[in-house]
Amino acid sequence: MNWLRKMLKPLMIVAPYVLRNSQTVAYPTERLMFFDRFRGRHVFHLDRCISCGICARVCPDASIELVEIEGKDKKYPQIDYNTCCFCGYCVEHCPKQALEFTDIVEFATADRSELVYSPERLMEVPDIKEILPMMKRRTEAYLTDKEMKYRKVKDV
Amino acid sequence: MREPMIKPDVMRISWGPQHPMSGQTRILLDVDGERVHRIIADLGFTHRGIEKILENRTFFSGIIPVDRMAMVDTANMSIGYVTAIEKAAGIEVPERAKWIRTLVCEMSRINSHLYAFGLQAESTGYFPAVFLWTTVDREILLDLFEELTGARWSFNFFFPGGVHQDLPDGFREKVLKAVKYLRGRFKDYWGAMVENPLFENRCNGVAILEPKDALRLGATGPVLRGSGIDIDMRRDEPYDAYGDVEWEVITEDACDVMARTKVRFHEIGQALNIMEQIAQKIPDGPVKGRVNAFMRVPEGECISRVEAGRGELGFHLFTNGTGNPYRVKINSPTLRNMYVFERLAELNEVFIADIPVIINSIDPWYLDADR
Amino acid sequence: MNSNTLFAGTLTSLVQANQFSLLNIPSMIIEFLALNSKPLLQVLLLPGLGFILGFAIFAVWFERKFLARAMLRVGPYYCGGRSGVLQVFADFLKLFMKEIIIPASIDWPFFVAMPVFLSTIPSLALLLIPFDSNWVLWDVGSLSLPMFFAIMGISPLIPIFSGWASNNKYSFIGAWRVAYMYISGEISLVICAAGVAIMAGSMDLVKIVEAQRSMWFAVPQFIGFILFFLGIFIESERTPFDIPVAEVELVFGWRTEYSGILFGFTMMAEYVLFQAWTLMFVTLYLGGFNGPVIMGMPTASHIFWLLAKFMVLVVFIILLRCVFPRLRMDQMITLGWKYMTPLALLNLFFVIVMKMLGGV
Amino acid sequence: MSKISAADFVKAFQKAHPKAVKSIESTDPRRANLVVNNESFLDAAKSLRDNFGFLMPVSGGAIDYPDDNRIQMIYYLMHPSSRFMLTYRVDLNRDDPNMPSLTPVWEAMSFHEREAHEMFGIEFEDHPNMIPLLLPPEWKGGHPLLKDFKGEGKQ
Repeated sequence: MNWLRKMLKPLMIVAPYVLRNSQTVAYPTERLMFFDRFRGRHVFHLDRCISCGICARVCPDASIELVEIEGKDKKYPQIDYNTCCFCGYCVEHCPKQALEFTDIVEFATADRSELVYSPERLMEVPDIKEILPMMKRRTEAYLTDKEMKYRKVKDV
Repeated sequence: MREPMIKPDVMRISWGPQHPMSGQTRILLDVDGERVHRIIADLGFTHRGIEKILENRTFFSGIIPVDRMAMVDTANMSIGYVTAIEKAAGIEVPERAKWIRTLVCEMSRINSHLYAFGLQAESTGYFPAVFLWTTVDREILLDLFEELTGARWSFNFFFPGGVHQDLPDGFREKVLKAVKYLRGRFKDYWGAMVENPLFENRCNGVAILEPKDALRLGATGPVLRGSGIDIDMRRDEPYDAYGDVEWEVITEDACDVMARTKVRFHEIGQALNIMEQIAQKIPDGPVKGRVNAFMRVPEGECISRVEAGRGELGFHLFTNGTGNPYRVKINSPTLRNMYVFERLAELNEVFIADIPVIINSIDPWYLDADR
Repeated sequence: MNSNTLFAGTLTSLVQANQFSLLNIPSMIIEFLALNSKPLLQVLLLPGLGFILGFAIFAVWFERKFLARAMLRVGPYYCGGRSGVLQVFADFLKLFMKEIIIPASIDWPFFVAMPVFLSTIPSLALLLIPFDSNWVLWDVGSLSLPMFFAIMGISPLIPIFSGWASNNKYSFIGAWRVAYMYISGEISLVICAAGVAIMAGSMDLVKIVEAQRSMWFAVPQFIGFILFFLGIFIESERTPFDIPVAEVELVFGWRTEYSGILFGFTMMAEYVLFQAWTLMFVTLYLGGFNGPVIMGMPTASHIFWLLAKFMVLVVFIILLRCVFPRLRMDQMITLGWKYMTPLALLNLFFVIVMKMLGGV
Repeated sequence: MSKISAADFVKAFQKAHPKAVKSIESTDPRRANLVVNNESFLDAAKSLRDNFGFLMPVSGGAIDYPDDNRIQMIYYLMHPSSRFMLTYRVDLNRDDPNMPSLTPVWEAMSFHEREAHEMFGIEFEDHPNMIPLLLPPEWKGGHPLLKDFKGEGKQ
């Protein structure tokens, strides 16, 4: 009988899971809120940049290159996302906070050359609704004593 | 790899690198029916030459490839390199930074052990449930990582001289909540998996590694502690705040696959204790000193040894006064354990069905073995 | 109706009488349908094509959705609304469209033929299952129980052949695992079924079911009940006995080389085997189609009861998939020869003693 | 196995093998460093295992000094009861690096010696299974961790 109880115990533990909530997010329709420190795509503030080049020097993958842009006589960073590893050194070492992180992670393309972001492209932050037209709401995870749950933060 | 000679009357199976359970390596098995006579590990499928890459990088940018040696156990990988640089350059780390590092390392260890635990369930054919449960529970830790460091996997969070950012507001409460939640979850793991009679059938008495063999073959980490030898770098060479928190080294005497699984299980419990203590009594203060990103380290050499999720990770750093290391020798835990795995078929009777169970009991991470 | 001819009708007699003309065809079809509505329903719907295909589709969907719950996920979600019903159809369609890769240096006629046999042979055995005393598609009278085991005895040969024909080391090991497993598992099942036949006093499945009207055989033959339940897992290669296709060990066992719709057939065969053995289990031990008559429709309620018992078992068996890990081959053989076969003989001995003492 | 501190070990080894030792020191209670002569390398290793209790091999690797024309092979050994680490080194000639294999002494050094063989070109005598570990079998690019390595196919 002890043996039978031992056989049944795992069944008794697993069976109630069938009635639990699923702990997944239906991604294109819902999107999680990322935390403030999340390292997504960069945004570049042209007015703050002093063209010091620290970002290019500190970049471990040599993804940042200073290039000239039209109408300006100084050089500004261009980021190659083919090799960028989102280590955060450029943002941390920037003396004027000209480079910052956004929470955009959906910038996959079919062509590798499109992943080289010029300073002008880095300055624009597209609306999330443009990237994910099917997205309906943004959710956020929170922990109860028994399980992780998701609640709606806002509709998009 | 040139294949070694094969004996007559045995069949050689090439197991991987395209195989559901092989990972990024190839294993050659000489089998006779179900019985495995010889295991040959063929490593190097993910060899990236990290030791050479580090020679050509500054100390700061070298942390990033080191982070990627074991994605699931990032913090414990980078802490080894960072500690080595700090020793070589004589950099002092603020007290609060040490505690934060210990916290992140332990969270990373839980993450790694949970993954190993899930794979152990998967490898015995305990197909879906426990692996997905561990995935869900790892999500909680990954969320904490994201909130603290900004990235979920290869957070490049430590640097010589501290950590990049301080704990955000309310982080300690979240850690305590996660600890409480995970403790509750482990009752289910214990009942559904470790005490499952069929799981016991598959794991008890399989791949026994006697303590003297474990020492002789150079096992490390949970494999060594599963053979009853209490060697743990966190206690033997305390780094960061491990000397200040209370915890104990877990050993099991059964020496088999189940012992290693149980070691991981109890180590998660110890890691939760450490997390709780840190969240309760972390000291105040700065989290980083002023360190130049292009620092130069005086000539010399030093060895740092840390306990990663898979075992002892050693960095032997040679410097020559420039901004790059002269040579970095990485003593990776998986390479050592893979040798143990190669020899297990000679020490025990091993069947084909045991191979995935044994592989996952030593919890290899081939990127860490190949470097 | 003569039990030897399935369809009654005037077609043969018309042809013989030379009265066949094109104008007669519509009336002949109507007549054929009217006279043969029951056998047609049986062939197309209940034990036949519709039930087998429908169950395979339902079981795949249900397994994915139900196990997903146990794994804290949702399962198929987008195809066919939240329930994801259409996902199965989409997957089958995808398998149809995929290229069938036939590796060089294999025995391709065998390789291609085997998956087709694989699902037809168990479905043949399934036709023997009585859904009511007069709703049996293939009525072979008192031979039905041995016939079932005879047909099912062929089915393990197919994996062995296909594993051999694949010319792959993993398939080869998987094929011999099938051989070991069926031999060590099926003998105890035959002995258990013999116990049931002795207790019922007949080998006719209908009579076996009718003999359980007062009490299910699960009660007097509890050992046989448990053994046959284990047998379902062994024979249909489900976890914890999915040793021949053990995914983490032998990529996909004897099915490794199959691709496209041939792989689809092997997947379907798994569910047909599972279906046939579970129905047999219900018939032998859980009173078959017995049950209270609902709304004065005996046939319909009998079919309902059989299917209801079947579905409860299916849910339970699918749930067990995520509870227990897989056994090792040597443990499986130990279980088969050291425990199941002696216990089955013990069960048979009890049955004979009961029968001689006139207990049943 | 009896416990021995790193400083005591240094004295004891110096006493036992005065001729073999090129330099021996212990800067840290958890570390000891020992450089021996090429000739007495194997005997000293056996002595370390049998008499001093270094039962636990950790790793092995090499470092290239092109300026001094030498390659230093380093074995990392651990004393399992007293928990200190010994780096056991030998200097090899860079033009013709060869040395006796320590795999017969510490079995687990097999992988590390194979790695050193392909990365530095060190020839290990009496190694039972000297095949490449990490590099592909058709590798023709030289020895990657030498300082003058330029990349595969480059001279």
